Amino acid sequence: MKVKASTPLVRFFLTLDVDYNMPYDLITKLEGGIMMKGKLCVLFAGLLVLALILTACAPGKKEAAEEEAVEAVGRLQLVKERGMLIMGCNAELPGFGYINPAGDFEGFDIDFGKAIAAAVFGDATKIEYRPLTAAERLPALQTGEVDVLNRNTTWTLTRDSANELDWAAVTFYDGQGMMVRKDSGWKSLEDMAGATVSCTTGTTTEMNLADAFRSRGVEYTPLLFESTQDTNTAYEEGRADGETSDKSQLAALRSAMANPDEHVILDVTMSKEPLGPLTAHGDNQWNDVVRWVVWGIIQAEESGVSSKNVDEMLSSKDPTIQRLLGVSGEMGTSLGLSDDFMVNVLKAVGNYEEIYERWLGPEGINIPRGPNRLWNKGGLLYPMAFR
Amino acid sequence: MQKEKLETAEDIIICQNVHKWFGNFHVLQGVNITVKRGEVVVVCGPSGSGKSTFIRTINRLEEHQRGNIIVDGIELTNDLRNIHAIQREIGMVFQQFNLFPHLKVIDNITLAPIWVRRWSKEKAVQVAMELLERVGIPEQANKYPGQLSGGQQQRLAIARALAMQPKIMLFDEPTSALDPEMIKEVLDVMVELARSGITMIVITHEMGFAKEVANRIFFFADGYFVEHNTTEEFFINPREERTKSFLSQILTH
Amino acid sequence: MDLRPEVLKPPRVEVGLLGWLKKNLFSTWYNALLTIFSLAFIYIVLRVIITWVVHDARWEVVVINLKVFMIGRYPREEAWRVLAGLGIVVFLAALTWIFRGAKGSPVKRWLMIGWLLSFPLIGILLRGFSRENRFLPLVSENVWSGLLLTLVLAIVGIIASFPLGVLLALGRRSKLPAIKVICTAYIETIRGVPLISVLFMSQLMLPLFLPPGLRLGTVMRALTGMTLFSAAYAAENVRGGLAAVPIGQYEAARAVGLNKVLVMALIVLPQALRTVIPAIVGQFISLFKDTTLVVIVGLLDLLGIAKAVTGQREFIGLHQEVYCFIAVLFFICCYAMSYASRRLEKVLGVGER
Amino acid sequence: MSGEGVSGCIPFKGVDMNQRAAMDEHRSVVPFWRNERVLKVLAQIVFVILVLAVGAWALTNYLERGLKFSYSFLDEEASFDLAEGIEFSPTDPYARAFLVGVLNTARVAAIGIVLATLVGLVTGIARLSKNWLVSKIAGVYIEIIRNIPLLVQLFLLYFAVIMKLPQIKEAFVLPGPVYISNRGIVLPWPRVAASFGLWWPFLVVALIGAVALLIIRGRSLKHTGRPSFNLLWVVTPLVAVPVLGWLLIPGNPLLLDLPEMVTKSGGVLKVEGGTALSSEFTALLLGLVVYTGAYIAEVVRAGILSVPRGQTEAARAQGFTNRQILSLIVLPQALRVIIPPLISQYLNLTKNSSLAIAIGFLDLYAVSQTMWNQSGRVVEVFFMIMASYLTMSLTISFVMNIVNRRMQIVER
Repeated sequence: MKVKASTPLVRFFLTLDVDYNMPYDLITKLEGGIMMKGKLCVLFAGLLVLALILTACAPGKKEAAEEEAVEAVGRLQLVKERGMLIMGCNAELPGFGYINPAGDFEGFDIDFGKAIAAAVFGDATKIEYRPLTAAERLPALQTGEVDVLNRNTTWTLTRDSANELDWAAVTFYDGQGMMVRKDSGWKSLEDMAGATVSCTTGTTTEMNLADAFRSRGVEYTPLLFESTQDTNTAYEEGRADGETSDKSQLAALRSAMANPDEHVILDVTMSKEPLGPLTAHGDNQWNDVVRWVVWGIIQAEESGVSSKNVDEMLSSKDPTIQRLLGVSGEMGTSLGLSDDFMVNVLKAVGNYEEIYERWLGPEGINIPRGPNRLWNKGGLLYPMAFR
Repeated sequence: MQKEKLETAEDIIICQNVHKWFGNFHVLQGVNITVKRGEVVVVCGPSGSGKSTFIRTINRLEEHQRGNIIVDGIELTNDLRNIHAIQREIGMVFQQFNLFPHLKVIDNITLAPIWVRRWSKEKAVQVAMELLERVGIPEQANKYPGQLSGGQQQRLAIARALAMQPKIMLFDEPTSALDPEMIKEVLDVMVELARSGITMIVITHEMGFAKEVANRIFFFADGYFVEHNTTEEFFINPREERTKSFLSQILTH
Repeated sequence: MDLRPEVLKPPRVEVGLLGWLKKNLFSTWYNALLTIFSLAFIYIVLRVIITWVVHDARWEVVVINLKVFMIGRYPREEAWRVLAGLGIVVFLAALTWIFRGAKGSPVKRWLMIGWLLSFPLIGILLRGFSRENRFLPLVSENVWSGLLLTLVLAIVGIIASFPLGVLLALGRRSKLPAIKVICTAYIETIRGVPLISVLFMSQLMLPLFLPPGLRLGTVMRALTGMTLFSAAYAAENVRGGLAAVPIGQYEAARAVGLNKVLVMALIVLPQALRTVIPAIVGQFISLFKDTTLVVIVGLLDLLGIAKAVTGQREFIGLHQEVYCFIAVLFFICCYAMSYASRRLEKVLGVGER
Repeated sequence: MSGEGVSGCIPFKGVDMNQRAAMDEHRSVVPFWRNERVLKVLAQIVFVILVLAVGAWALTNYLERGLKFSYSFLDEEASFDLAEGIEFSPTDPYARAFLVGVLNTARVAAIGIVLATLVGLVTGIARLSKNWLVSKIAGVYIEIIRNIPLLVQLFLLYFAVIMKLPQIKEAFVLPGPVYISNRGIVLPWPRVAASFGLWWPFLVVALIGAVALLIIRGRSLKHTGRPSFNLLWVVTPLVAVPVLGWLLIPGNPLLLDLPEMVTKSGGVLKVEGGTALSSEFTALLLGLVVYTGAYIAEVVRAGILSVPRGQTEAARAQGFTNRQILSLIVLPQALRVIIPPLISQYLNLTKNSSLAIAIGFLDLYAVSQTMWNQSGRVVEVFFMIMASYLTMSLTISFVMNIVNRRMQIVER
């Protein structure tokens, strides 16, 4: 195991002409050190105390108390006592949930969170956002870290039953699609033989993709990333030929591209993806609050109540509007809220159409409303009856 | 009641058939020795014979595996109370000084009295200064050990050991790491100490010191005491062959 | 006759710039070749970089988002608290610098106390009390992000892991086999796996193994992971320091009658910890760099915020600018720290011996 | 017992029989809380119980959630697809998916270790060069790389460099041909042909011969202190025998598989043939090599500087040339200092390969994440990850420790 000067490698190094007589002091060995004034054991003890203090700063105990509270009085009561709603959300999905340059969260999903906060407190700002990755969103809700999760999560049987979760309502009907470059000329998945498709891992998308190509007998290469943003970057830079995700996401991503017109979303739906907010399993009262806030927002569009005309509408003769806005009946009280909760919601975020237009309409990321129109306009949105 | 009786005994250290092994190596092969109160005993012998290990078993720096050790009437067992009691009775001076480099001279001495004997700081400092006077380095009190010469360091080590007011002092080759010109200043302190009447066991090859103050000399080889005798007899009339050859080697130099 | 030797000036060795060039760059033909090759290399690299930095890069993404990089989602109206915390640190650092020479003065002791108190103080300042508190409303650590989060993770990680590391190191050096085996197993397991898997454990598995009532936020969980990880490395550093304490120190301390706890607390640890200070600084630097890994478990540290910024509509795809910016930021921080630690090492080494 | 002989010369005057009896009694009544030996055992028992209790507490909490612990999911169909590494289809079981990840990590780590060592050696020695410019360039490289987090470097490499390479339709074609695009790099690669069966015995013979020569050379080195022949003697048969075989047998045993751009039925452009390095693999490998290389450079530099000046002075005094000093005196001593920190750099590289997940390379960790997401078996997969990394770490330190030990023995 000796290194010889005759080996070519060593010969090469020799030409670099090493100055191996360089001063030896560069490798300082610290043996004694100086005598610092204060006793180091005091410092050590101090650090220990400090560590304890910092640990004590941890919210462990307080939240433990919260947990007991939630078993006794329910999540709604807990949220009210805390004075703050905690919502799990996406931090990097344009149109639905992202951080703007001011450092605030905004988007379609975020507005529904604000609506719930407005319904509970009459103040849409009493909300704290927890950005969650796809992989950690469900455990976060199960362990009670967030009160409600609204992070483009697909309502599936397995998740609903096995994972101890309850969906409240559907805010957006989606389906998995495929975005490709226009100049590829592809019209369907069958055309895409040999293509590389980028996809986010840890989602149903990944499995649907495998199923879709396998059932069509088409060969393809998956390219998996942890975040939607990376998935999109890989596609946009031409690393992948296609990108698959929920159609809404694809539209959102496309709208943010340098040249949106160069990309098309194929007319293929690989799966049904009903998205909506969800709560932990077993707390019906809290689930009801979330679901009726969503339905209230849809109902407002149906009844023509918006953030602009909500004050005038208080004097409307329409009994549905009267009940919706709490002018008559005790709808809010029976949910555990104030009767005029929808007034607060509408003033804060507006009705479904307004929310949609704000984030997903032409001023936003521009997704055609498609199935997300009202039931009486050919869509799937159908709020349950306010009575 | 028993304890009192034992304390009055004339022998302060009793070792009976003490054995110790390092792994398979039989270091102490049945050591027997008794040391009387106030006696000064010099131990000599070839290096590697286990004499260091032996005196270290007396204050439990090493654990003996068989046999009895009784110090001042207290038997050295696994009883922590006995171990602590014995350690408090015995002071020790090492070949390599082993001073605490991060503490000043004065703190080196006062550390144990304050933490173990629970003395007040004033009292400890006062005693420490007296001891420094006694070993002749009072002016060094506020320096760090690293700033002292070897001889001063060893004298400080003696002062540190004395601070716990031990009944017995163990010296493990106290002068062999010193430059020749510094040996004398340490030996002078030890001679003064020996004359003060404290019990001492000294491992050393300084035969001049032995002749001057030792009551008895023990010759240790191959893990046991080959021979012991009064100082005069030991040099004039050694009994064993091994002792003779050893003496001829060290005395010719 | 004067027999004293003549006093001469030394002959001149170097002849200005040319001499230097000849000696250092063109001493032999292959050295000259190397020099020319290197110059060409530097020219090409610099030209590419400068062209990009000056002409092509769109730095407005960094300028506009500067605050986002620094404090992320920390509420803007509460941002003064971060500045105040920074102020405390700068103030203490300045005092420490001014009084660096004053050995043994009481000021140093007060400074030490000041530093010790500053950490919990800044922690309270940043986190606040309750939501209703008018002066310091609660800013949950879960909204801390950006450079602020990076710093908090690194600093709390190193401080919290240190005592644990000392205990583990003592355990590993223990003569009692069961304690030794368990501590060694812990240290070696943690050191044998990547940090990301430890973070994964703390993020996803820890909640599963805690009682249903006990919950920690994401940042707290990440901190737990960092601390558990860092402790194993701190333990190895401390063990190195313990090994540097000569065995004679233990023996002398035992011989003057100190019990085992006192031997550790008064004699061994003070000496051992002093020798490990440079190693701990080095560990802090690598921990500071390692905090970026929390982005993989979904936290918005400096890197996480950078990623979020590249997703902003108006700046989408500006990866080069954003990542270059935070690379430079990290470089400045880490280089400054390692420079400081080298200085510290020199100061420590020159100290009394 | 040799000690018995002298016992007579030291009479036990001080202890009478009463005292002996008292002492025996005394010894038997040491209460356990003061008995050092018992306390040592107790401390361990308490510690172990504490550790077990924490473990049991965690386990109870886990079980209380109604979660099961089972590895039966490994046989289930994965139903996701993996594109990197060995053949994999969605119908394969989870176990195979995990194997794909393990092999990918092993591949990137093995290649990375070799390349990082080369980069580190060159840079470390360049850092010590007498040429001021070369030394400064190496220094700047080392400082920049060491002070930026690896993950940031990977993001920069992948998103800001490799992704910005031309798309496949505008791929760079270097002579070879080598295709470079943001899909990755495709290189020509040798392919086994029909006549390989006749040729490989030549390879084996050449290899055995070379090894035999090396051993003989090593022996003579040991006995005479000088090698009996030049290393060229070893290289010559190693090259000559296979070349001879190549000329003797009919047809070419190896064919160079040249990559070629083809258009698939769907209009997809693809480079086929040769060997392809995906852009994720390239980015990860490059990142790991550059990062670890900087650290290895420091290790090499410190190793060479650790050889005391007196060694070179002594050698010079004996009339060795500069070259001989480096090869006979400095390097052998430096290597002993270099190897232990080198081991830890290799381990770091292996562990750091887990950052692959951030740039979409399907390493062990990334595949595992997909596995627990799709199967929900977080804890089970976690233990598999830990076990795999520990095995890899142990293997590397085992191999390197053997090298290290041999090194130290040669020197003594």
